[in-house]
Amino acid sequence: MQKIGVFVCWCGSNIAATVDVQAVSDALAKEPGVVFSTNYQYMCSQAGQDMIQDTIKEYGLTGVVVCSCSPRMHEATFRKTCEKAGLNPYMVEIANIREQCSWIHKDKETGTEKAIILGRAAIAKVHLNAPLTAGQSPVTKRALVIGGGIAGIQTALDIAEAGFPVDIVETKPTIGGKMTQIDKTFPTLDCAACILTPKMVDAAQNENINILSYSEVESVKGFVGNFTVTIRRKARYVDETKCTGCGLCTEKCPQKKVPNEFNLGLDNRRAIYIPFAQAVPKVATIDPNYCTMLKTGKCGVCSKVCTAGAIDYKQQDELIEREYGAIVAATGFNPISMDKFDEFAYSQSPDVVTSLEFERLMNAAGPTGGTLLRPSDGTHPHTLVFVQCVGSRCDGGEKGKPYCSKICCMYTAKHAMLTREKYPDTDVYVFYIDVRTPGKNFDEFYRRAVEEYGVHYIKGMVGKVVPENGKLKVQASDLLGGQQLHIDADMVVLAAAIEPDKSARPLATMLTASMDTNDFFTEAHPKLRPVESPTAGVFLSGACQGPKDIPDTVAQAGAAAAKVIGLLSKDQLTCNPCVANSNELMCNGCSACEKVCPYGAITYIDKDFRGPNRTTLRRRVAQVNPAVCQGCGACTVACPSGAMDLKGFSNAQIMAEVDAICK
Amino acid sequence: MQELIKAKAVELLENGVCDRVLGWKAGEFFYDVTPAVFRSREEIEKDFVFGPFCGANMSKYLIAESRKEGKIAAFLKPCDTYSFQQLQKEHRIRRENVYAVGVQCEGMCDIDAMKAAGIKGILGADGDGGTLTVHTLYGDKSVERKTVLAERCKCCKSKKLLGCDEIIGGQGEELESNRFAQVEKLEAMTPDERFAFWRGELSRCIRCNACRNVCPACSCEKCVFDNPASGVENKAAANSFEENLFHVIRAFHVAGRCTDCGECSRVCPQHIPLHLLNRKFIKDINELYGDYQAGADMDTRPPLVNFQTDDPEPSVVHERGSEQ
Amino acid sequence: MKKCPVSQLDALFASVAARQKLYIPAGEAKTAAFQPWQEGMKLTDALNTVRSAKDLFFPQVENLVNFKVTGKQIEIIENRDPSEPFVVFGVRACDCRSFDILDKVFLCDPVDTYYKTRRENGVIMTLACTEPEETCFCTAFGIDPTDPAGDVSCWMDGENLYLRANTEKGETLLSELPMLSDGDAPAADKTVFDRLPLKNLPLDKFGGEHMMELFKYEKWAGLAESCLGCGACTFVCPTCQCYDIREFNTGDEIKRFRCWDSCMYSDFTLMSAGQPRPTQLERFRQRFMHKLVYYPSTHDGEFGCVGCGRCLQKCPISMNIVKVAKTLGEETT
Amino acid sequence: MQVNQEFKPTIVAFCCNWCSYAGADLSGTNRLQYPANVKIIRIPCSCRLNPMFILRAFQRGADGVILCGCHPGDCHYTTGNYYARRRMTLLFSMLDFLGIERERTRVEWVSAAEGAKFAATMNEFVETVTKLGENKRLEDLRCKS
Repeated sequence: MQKIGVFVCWCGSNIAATVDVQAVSDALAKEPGVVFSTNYQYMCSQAGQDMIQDTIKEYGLTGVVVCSCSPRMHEATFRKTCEKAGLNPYMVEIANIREQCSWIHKDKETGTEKAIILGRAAIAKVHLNAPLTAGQSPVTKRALVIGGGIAGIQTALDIAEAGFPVDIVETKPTIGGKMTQIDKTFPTLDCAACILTPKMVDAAQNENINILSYSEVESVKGFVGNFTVTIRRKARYVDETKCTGCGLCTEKCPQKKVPNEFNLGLDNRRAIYIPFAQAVPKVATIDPNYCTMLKTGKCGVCSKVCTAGAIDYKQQDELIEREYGAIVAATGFNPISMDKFDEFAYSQSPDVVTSLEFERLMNAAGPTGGTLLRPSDGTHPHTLVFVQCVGSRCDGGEKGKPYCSKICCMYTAKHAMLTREKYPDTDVYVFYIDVRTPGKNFDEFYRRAVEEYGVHYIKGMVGKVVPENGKLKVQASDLLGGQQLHIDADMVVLAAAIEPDKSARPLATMLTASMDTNDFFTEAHPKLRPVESPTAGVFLSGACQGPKDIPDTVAQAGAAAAKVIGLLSKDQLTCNPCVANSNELMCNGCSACEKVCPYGAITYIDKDFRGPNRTTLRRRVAQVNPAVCQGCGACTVACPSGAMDLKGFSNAQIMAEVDAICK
Repeated sequence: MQELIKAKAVELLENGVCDRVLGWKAGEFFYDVTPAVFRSREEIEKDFVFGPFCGANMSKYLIAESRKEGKIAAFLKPCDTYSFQQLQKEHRIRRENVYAVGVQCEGMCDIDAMKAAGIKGILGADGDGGTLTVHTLYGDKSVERKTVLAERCKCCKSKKLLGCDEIIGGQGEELESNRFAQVEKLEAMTPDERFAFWRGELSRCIRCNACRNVCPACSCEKCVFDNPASGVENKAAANSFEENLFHVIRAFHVAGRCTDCGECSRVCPQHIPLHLLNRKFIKDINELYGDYQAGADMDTRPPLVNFQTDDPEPSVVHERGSEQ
Repeated sequence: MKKCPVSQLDALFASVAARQKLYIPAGEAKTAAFQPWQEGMKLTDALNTVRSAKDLFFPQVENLVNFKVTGKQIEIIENRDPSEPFVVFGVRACDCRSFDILDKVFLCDPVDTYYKTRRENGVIMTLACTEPEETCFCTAFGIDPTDPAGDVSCWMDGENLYLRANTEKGETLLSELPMLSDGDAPAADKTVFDRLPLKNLPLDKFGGEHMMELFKYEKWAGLAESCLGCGACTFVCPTCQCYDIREFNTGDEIKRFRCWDSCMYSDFTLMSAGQPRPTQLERFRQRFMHKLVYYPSTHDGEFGCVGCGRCLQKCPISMNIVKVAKTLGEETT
Repeated sequence: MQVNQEFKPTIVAFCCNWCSYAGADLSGTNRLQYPANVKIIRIPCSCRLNPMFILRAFQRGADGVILCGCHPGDCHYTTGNYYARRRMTLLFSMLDFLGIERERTRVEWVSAAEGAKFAATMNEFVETVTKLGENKRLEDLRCKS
C-alpha cells in the first residue's frame, strides 16, 4: 500500500473561489492510502514546495497528489520538488482542478464535488505508479543540415564555429539557395551576392563543414542524439575531386538549349553546367536529361576538353550512411506556380513575370546583363505594374495560400524603387491589399519608395491583364479613389506567394516531424520553442518553418544552431522514462506493435523461455528501445494480448482513473 | 478423395518429406472426427479420414506443431489455408517446418443441421453427390446434402488454396458469396431490435471459451480474459455486461485478422452466431477502408495497423445510422 | 400413479407455476434450455437441454458475500442470491442421477449451504426417455432411462402424462394438482435402448484399482493432443462441480462470488507456485481420471459420469469420455 | 420529449496530452463553461485509448465516452490519431451493431488552440447524452449501488 500525501492548492483565489479547498483536502484524506492531506495558498511557491518536501520526509510518503493547475503547467515543478525530497519524480500525479474545474464552473458546490472526484482519480492512479528512472543515451557529436541556402549555411557555420562537425546536404549542385538569385536586399539595397558568397566560401573552407551538394536525404533512422541518415549522392557525372571548375566544358558543350534554372528559364545553359560563377562547390554537373552522351552514347565533347579528366559518364548514384546527433531542416521555400492565376496572363505573355524572375532581369549576372528589358522583344519597358499578394492571403480557396508571404511588400518596394532609380523615365504602379512593413527600417524604406521615388501605390487588386498589341492592358480597381483603372503596361510583375519546398513533406515523414496544413514544419511551441520541431533532435531553420526575410532567417538559423550546439555539447541524453515495455511472457511476436510504431522503436528477437515440464520454448518476442520510444502508446492497443503496456500511463492506471471517475 | 489423401499422407511419411501428418481421425460415429497427428502408415491406414465432417480448421495446431522438431505435413482446406497464411504473416507458424497440402473442399456438413431437420439417433450416412442416406436408430432417412451444409459453407467465400506446397483436388477460385446478407439484415433493424437480437443470442453464452480456443486468430500466449492484470479478466460472465464485453473485445482483437473461417460459430455449444460479429468488422473494413481479406496474401498491412490520411471520421457511424 | 391428458399439460404447468416457479425444457432443439414456464411455452423437441438441470441448483455464477471497507473497518454483508421454492419438470434420468453425484460433493461436511438451500427448495420432476440419441450411454452406468428417479417421475405417450411421486415433496406437489386422475403408464418399450451403439462402454477397469496404471498410461498424450482446452465439455456436463471463488471490486464494495471453473483451463487451480498441471495433457487426464477413477474410488465405485452424451455433441474437436474410456479400456482389458 | 432535468450523466473524456488536453486547459483559461459531469483523463495520444477503457467506463457507470485528440495530420506522434480513428470507427460501429446507442460514443479532434471548440463539444455531448438518459444497455448492475 502506498503512503500518499495530498496537497490541494488554492492558487490564490483562482481555485479557492469556486472550490472549497478545505472540503477537498478533508474528503481526500479519507481515501485509502492517503496518510496526509492539506491545502495551501500557493503550492508552487517556495513555501508550498517546502511543505511538500517536509511532508515526504516526515510521513515517508511513497506517492504525492497535487490538486492544482494543469500538469502542463507545474507537473515538472512538483516532480522536481519531490525528487529533491528523495521521492521518485514519477510518483507524483497532478489533479487539474484549476483549468478543468475551478475556472469552468461557477457554482462552488459543483466545483468542489468535481475537484474531489478528480483528486480521487489521481490518488487511484498514483496507487499504481511505479518509480521510473530515466535512461541515458549517448550523443553523436555531429549535425546534419538539410538545405544549403542562407539558413542552412548560417546554421552550419554557427555549429562549426562551436567546434562540432556539420554536414550540409543540398539537392542542387551548389549551395546558396534562393539568395543567390536575388539582386539586391531590402532595406539596405546592398548586393545579395556580396554578402552571401563570402559565407558560401566560409562554409566551403571551414574544416568542420562538409558540403554534400547534389545530394538528397534518402532515409532517417534513430532518434535524438543517434540518428542514422542515408544520403543519396546523385551522380553528377563529374568527379568532384578532379574538377577544377575551369568552365571550359560548359562553353564547349554542343547542347545549348537547356533552360537555365538559375535564371528561371529566362535564358539557356549547356547540358554540362556550373549554375553560376560563384557556385560552391565550383564543380560542373552534367544534366542527364539533356546530355547527348548519356542519352545516346554519342558526343563526349566535355570529356575531350576536360584537362583534369574529371568527366565520368559511368558515375552512379551513391548511398552513404552517416550518424548524427542532431538534424536541422532548412529546406526553404519556392514561389508558388502561377498556373492557377491566369487572369494575370502569366502563361500568355512573357512580359508578365514573377518577382523572382524580375530579380534576375535586374541582375548584372542575369540573362539581360542587368539591363531591364522586356523578355518578349528586348525593348525598354516604360510602364510597369506590380501586383502584390498573388496567391497570398487567399481565404480558404484552392487557388492560393491562406497566409501572408511576409516578404512581398518589401521586395516589391525594392523593385519599384530600383526601377525608378535606374530608369527615371518609367511609370511604376504597385497594387496592394495592405502594405505590411513591420521590421527595422522597413516602413522608412517603403515611404522612400513612395515619397522619394514617386512609385504609384494604389490600394486595390488587379482584376485582369490582357496582352494586346504588344501592351499589357491592366484592369484594376482603385479602392481609395473609388474608380476602375485601365493601364497600358509594358511589364507586369507578380508578387507570387511563397510555399515550402516540395521536398519538405517527405522529409518531415522521414524525420517524423510534424507539419501544418500548409506544409510548413511545426515548432515544438510556437512562442517558446520556435526553432525546435516536436520531434526531439530535429531543429528548424529558415523559411521551412514559415515565410521569412533574410534577417529573420539568419536570426533563426543562429538560434537553431545554438539549440544544436546545446544538444551536441552533452555527452549523454536523459530519455523519457514513460515508454512502452513488452511483457515477453505474453508477447506473441505478431509484429502488430512494430507496424504502428512511428519511431521504429520495436524490434524482435528469438528468445528461449522455460516451458512446462522442463522444456525450452523458443519464441519471437518484441523489444522496445527505450531511447527511441516516445511513449505514444499506439503499440499498447495494437497488441491483442496486452503484452505491451506503457509506463506512466499503464492499462491499470488508466482503468483505475476510469473507475474513480465513474464511481 | 479420402483415399488420395491417405495415399499422399503415407507417401510423405515414407519419403521422409515429413515425420508427422496432421489430419482427421475417425471417431465413434461417422461425424465425430478429431484432428490428430499420425506418425505411421499403420495409424493412417487405420483411422485417417477425410469426409463431410472434417470441418475443424487445422491451421491453429500448426502454431505448436511447427515449433517442434522435425517437419509436419498438414492437410488444409481452402479456408484453413487463409488462416495458415495469416498466422505466418503474424510470425506464428514456422513455415519451414510445415509441408502444406491443400485439399479441395465441397463444403462441410453440420450434424446439428441434420438434427435440426428432425433426424434423431444418427448412426451413419452413405451416398456421394446430392443426397445422403442417413441411418438412424429409427430407420433410414434421406436428406439433401446441400440442406445440411454448415452455415459457413453455404456462403463459402473462396475455394482457393493458398500458399501450399502441393494441392489435391484441384485449385479453386474465389467465389461470389452473399456472406454479408445476415449482417445486412441486422444493420437494417432498429437499434432496439438489434439490441434484443444480440441479448437473446449472447445471453446463452456459457463462456466455455470454445470460440476463442478454436479461433486461429485467438492464439495469444495469454489471453487478456485469462490474465488478472488485464483488467477485463473473468472466468464467467457475471451479467449481460460481461457477456457483451467478452464478445466485443474478442471480435475487436481479431478484427482485420479474422479470415472468416467460421470456426467460432461451428463450435459454439449454444449456437450463437458469433461469426456475425467478425463479419460485421470485415464488412465495415471493406466498406470504409477498401476490400481486405485477411490471410489472402503475405504483404498487405492489416487494416487496423494501417491508415489513410483521408479515412472516414468515426462520425460515419452516426451518419450511416441516421440514414436508416 | 396419476395421469393427466397431454391436452391438459398447459393447465398442469399453470397450476404448478401458480404456486412456485416452474422450469421446463423449452426452445429450439439446438438451443433448448430449462426456462421459467410462461403461458403458451411448449416443451422442446430435443431429448436434452444444452445445459443440464444442474444449473438450477448450482448456477454458473453465484454471489457469496459482500465486503465493504470503510477506513480500516471491513464490514461483511450477506449477499446470497435469494432462493425460493421451484419445480423443474422434464429432467431426464441421466441428469437426475447427476444430483446423486453432486449431493455427495456438496452436501457432505462441510455442507455447501448455497447448494443445499436450492436442493431443499427444488422439486425434480423427471421425464422418462422413449427416443434416445445415438450419443446416449446412461445405461452403461446402470441408469434406466425409462424409469427415472426424482421427486416425481413422469412418462409421456401420445395421450397422457403419467406421474408418480417418489418422495414426500413429490407427494405434496401432486396433491396440489386438481387435474390429475389415477392411471398407470403402459410398460415402456425398451428395445431401442438395446440398439444404442455405446451401451457396452467398457468400464470394468475404472474405479480405482488401476489408478496409477491408468494415470501413467502413455496414450493420454495422443488423446489430449488436439484438445483445445476450452470448457465446453465441463460446462454442459451435469456432474462437473468445480468452481472458482473470485472477487469483483465495484469501487464501493467487494463482491465475492463463485463461478464454474473447468479443469481444462490453463489457470485451473493455479497457485502462486505455478500450475500443478502444466500442459493440456495433465488437465485433460484430470478431467477423465476424475470422472472414471478418482470419484468412484472414493464413492463406492459410483462413476462421475451419467452418460447424457452432451460432451459427445458439444466438443469442438469431438474428443470425449467415450473415446477415452474405449481407448483406455481396450488396452487394459 | 420531456427531458429529465434531474439526470446528470457521467461523461468520461479521454484527451490526448498534446492537443486536446491543452485545448481543455485553454477553455478553462478562457473561462468557457461546460458541465461538471465531464471528467477528463489525460492520455499521451489518442492512439493510447484502448477499447477496453471505453467499455470499462460504461461498466462503471459512465453514460457517455468521448475521445479528443489532435486533428488528423497534427498528431504529436505523427500517426497516432490515424490509428485511433480507425479503431474508434470500428468499435463504435460494433457497439451500434449490438444495438447500443451510438450517440454515447464520440470522437472529436480538438487542437491546443481550440478551447472554444472543446467547451462547445462538451456542452453538446452532455446535452445529447442527457437526452438519451441513463446507460442501460452496457451497464453492470454490480457497479450501481
